[in-house]
Amino acid sequence: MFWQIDLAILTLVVVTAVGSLMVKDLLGAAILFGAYSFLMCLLWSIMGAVDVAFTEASVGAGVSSVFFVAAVFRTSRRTKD
Amino acid sequence: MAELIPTIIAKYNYWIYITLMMIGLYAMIAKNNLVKKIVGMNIFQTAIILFYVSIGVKKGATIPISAGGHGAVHEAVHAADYLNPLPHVLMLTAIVVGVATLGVALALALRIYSRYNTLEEDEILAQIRKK
Amino acid sequence: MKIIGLIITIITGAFLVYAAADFPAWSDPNSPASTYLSPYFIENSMKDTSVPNFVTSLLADYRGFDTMFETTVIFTAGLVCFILLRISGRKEPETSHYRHVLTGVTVTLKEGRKIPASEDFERIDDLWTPPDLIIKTGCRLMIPFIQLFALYVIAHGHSSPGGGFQGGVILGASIILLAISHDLRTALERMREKVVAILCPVGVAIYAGTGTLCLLLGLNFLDYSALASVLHVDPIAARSHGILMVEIGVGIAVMTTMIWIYNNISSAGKYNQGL
Amino acid sequence: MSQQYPALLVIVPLLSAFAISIAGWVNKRLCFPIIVTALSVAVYASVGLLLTVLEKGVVIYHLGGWPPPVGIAYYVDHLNGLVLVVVSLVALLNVIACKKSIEQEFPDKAAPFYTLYLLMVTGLLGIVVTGDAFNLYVLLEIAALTGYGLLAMGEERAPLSTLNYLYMGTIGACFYLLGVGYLYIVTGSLNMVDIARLLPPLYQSRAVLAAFIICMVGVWLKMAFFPLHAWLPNAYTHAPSAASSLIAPLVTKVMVYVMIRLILTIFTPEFAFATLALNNIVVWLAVIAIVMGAILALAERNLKRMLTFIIVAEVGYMVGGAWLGNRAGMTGAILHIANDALMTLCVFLVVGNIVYKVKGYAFENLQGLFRKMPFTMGAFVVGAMSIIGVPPTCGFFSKWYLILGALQAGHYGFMAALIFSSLVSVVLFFRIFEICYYEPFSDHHGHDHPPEPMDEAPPLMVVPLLIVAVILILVGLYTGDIVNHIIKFAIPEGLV
Repeated sequence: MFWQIDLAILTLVVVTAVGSLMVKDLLGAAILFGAYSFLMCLLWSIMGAVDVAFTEASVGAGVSSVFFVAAVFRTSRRTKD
Repeated sequence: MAELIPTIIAKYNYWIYITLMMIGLYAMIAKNNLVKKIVGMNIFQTAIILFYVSIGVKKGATIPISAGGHGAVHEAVHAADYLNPLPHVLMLTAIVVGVATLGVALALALRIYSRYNTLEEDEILAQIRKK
Repeated sequence: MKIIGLIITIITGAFLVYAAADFPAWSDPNSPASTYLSPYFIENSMKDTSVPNFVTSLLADYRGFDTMFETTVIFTAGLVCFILLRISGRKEPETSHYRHVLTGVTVTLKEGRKIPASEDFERIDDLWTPPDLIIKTGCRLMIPFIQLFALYVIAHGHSSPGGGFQGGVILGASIILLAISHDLRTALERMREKVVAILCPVGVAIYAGTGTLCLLLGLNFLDYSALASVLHVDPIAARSHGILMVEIGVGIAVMTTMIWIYNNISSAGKYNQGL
Repeated sequence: MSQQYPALLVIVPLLSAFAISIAGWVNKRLCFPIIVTALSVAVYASVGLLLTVLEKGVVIYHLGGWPPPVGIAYYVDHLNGLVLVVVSLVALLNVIACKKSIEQEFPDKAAPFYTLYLLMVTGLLGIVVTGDAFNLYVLLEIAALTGYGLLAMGEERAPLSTLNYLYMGTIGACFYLLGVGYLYIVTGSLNMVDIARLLPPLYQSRAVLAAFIICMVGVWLKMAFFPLHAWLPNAYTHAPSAASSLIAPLVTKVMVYVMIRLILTIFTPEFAFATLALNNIVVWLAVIAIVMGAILALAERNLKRMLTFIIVAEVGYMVGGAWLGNRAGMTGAILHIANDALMTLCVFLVVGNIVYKVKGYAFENLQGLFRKMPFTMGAFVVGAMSIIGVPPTCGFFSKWYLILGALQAGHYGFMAALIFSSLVSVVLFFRIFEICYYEPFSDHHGHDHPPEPMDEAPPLMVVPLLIVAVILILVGLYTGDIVNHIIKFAIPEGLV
């Protein structure tokens, strides 16, 4: 386990989290949220939690993102904040 | 000060989880868009999962799967060699609860959109007040 | 609201930072969490259940009761999405669009009229995108392998990462992929709503039913060693088989719920067209 | 069979929920018999369990055959034995009373509704019966998710208020989960009794303090304790009547139970009351909750919404009573869990009957109801008397213990708030009686316009309601027995 990789991913996680909340387009937010989940999954697999990482990869980064995109598609992409 | 820096570095996982949790909490309280709030809610939940997974980490240990596989029934297993599996199990549950909540929240958002034709909270409240 | 949110967030954050100072050091092998209970699971998992993946044995046996309710949570979510969104019946006739395959002419039919199924016409969504041969064929080729992998994940959860949840989600994702790459109607032909809605409780009921079977055989709820007399194996192998049974139940429930939620959300409950 | 009661209690409703869900696609007529049978079994099992506890003491059930702390265990003592009976009884009476209104409001979605209903009861029973801190979180989420589904099926505004509830409920549940994580990181265990055993040497640790406060805030969010109550009135007002008369009596009370369980079993009163000096602050918060709940209820012109603010005030009673830190206050709080569940059920069922017949619950819809629906209104009078705290009904006795506790603790503010809220309740309910007693004004003065004929709700709705009203009086009459045989043993010896 290299602490540099760990630290880089931790930073990226925070960046994508803030990004998905700041971006002024809900579709973009959904995609960035997918990226956030995927980075989380990487982080957990580095920490050795393989089952959790696997679940997060399939549930968080996979199906959750699809749900978000579907919901945004059925409503609107517009957002004020 | 010199003592403080090692503490900060030694627990940086905990600091990151607190940061993420604050981001999520802030978004849930302060954001105006309903879907943004849902994103915030998910970040909040994953932050707690990160906290739990951090509990399970153990120096010098490997992933919690017996190295010998099925054949190694009679080999002694040393607890110090493997990560703590309990937080992982708890967090599998938490992830699944998270996606379930997400599905319900999005369904509610869809219902709200079909009624008010917007996802902005202030616009919805304005429409309700106008009635 | 923003200022209130900021204040609440900062108070919470400061409080958590204050508390985190008393935690045991990160990745400390001597912390209470690593020394009190977890050695039991690591050292006895193979002896008690003959499952090398400690997470699986812990998930489905030692704390199997949590997992049963976790599956129930998933089922609940699917049901809530259904109950909130599904608009049943064909109350209002709607316009439908058909495309003549050879010429590309689009025909719009009003008031619920339909063209009888034929080779020449195919039904298309309101927001029509040109058919992309590469995506359609690529997904069609990939889906069987994805499903095969999902079954492997379920079956091999005993000795590698994976299990009912992950496999179930992947199985569900394969059908969702079909719905995205083709359209929702194609996916619904493969997996009808009624099938999904019945399989979902059946999946959870397999889990709870396995537990009840143990209860009926005279031991406590979810004590799989009771299955030894039915399966004609020793109690330890019976635990291993019991775990597999509940994993299959979990897989079915999770797969169908994912499809159910996707169908309802992507079509806003109308089931006529998806993404 | 009797040693399997704890499992049956949860498993029978759970399996029946799946059976109903399948039956909904095959034959819809099966749904109602299944749910009534399942809940009857739950009532039977919970009564049996309470009797066993009274006879032999604490019942411990090992799920999966693993002894705690390795596995999950059910842990039933006098406290949750009592709450279990209340929860299952309320659920059974409510589903019988609400059959007609469910069929009227959701003709084609009755089966999913019953499924969610039964899952919610499963979740609540599980929360009460479990002895594992993490298992409680999972069941909390089941109860919450089904609650969102049931509440959101109501009027036009229901989805929005439910989404707000969902945000708040998720924050609350996550805080609870975080608190459990803090406990896990310092003790390494998840079993409640085991944590209590491991905690005493760590009482000075900041992490334990944080765990306690975070768990408390999470639970308060879920039970709508005063500064965190904003989601409750809207969510409950716009809900369908069958859902609100299940959720309003049970969810907040079960959360109060969780709070008392956290104080009594996990953290022990020594830590919660002696080590921490938070008592006074929390009791004052409860005082504000009671006063604000009463005043806000006074401002409403709508029966159902008024009742939701009364719930906020009642939560203040129970939290304040539990945090007084003495035996009488705790007795009052536990007794009030049972009493308040029953009286809230009574008044919400009345609202359900009124909505069924009159199609509205604003004050102007209520005119002439005493003549139109005499039995319903008779039950309403009993329920209202109980909420006010008039002697033969049960509400009086729990208030009595709460006031006794306040006197012993020397907390006169809490006592004053209790009396103030009783007086406000008198105003609230007598105003409604007045509206209901008089006929609508006729436009033509001098002409006698014929009195409206009696138009009572169907017997299936009225009989359970009358049973609830009778139970309210019976519980009042037998309060002494309940306190001496059950609640006395639920409170640890250390608390005086």
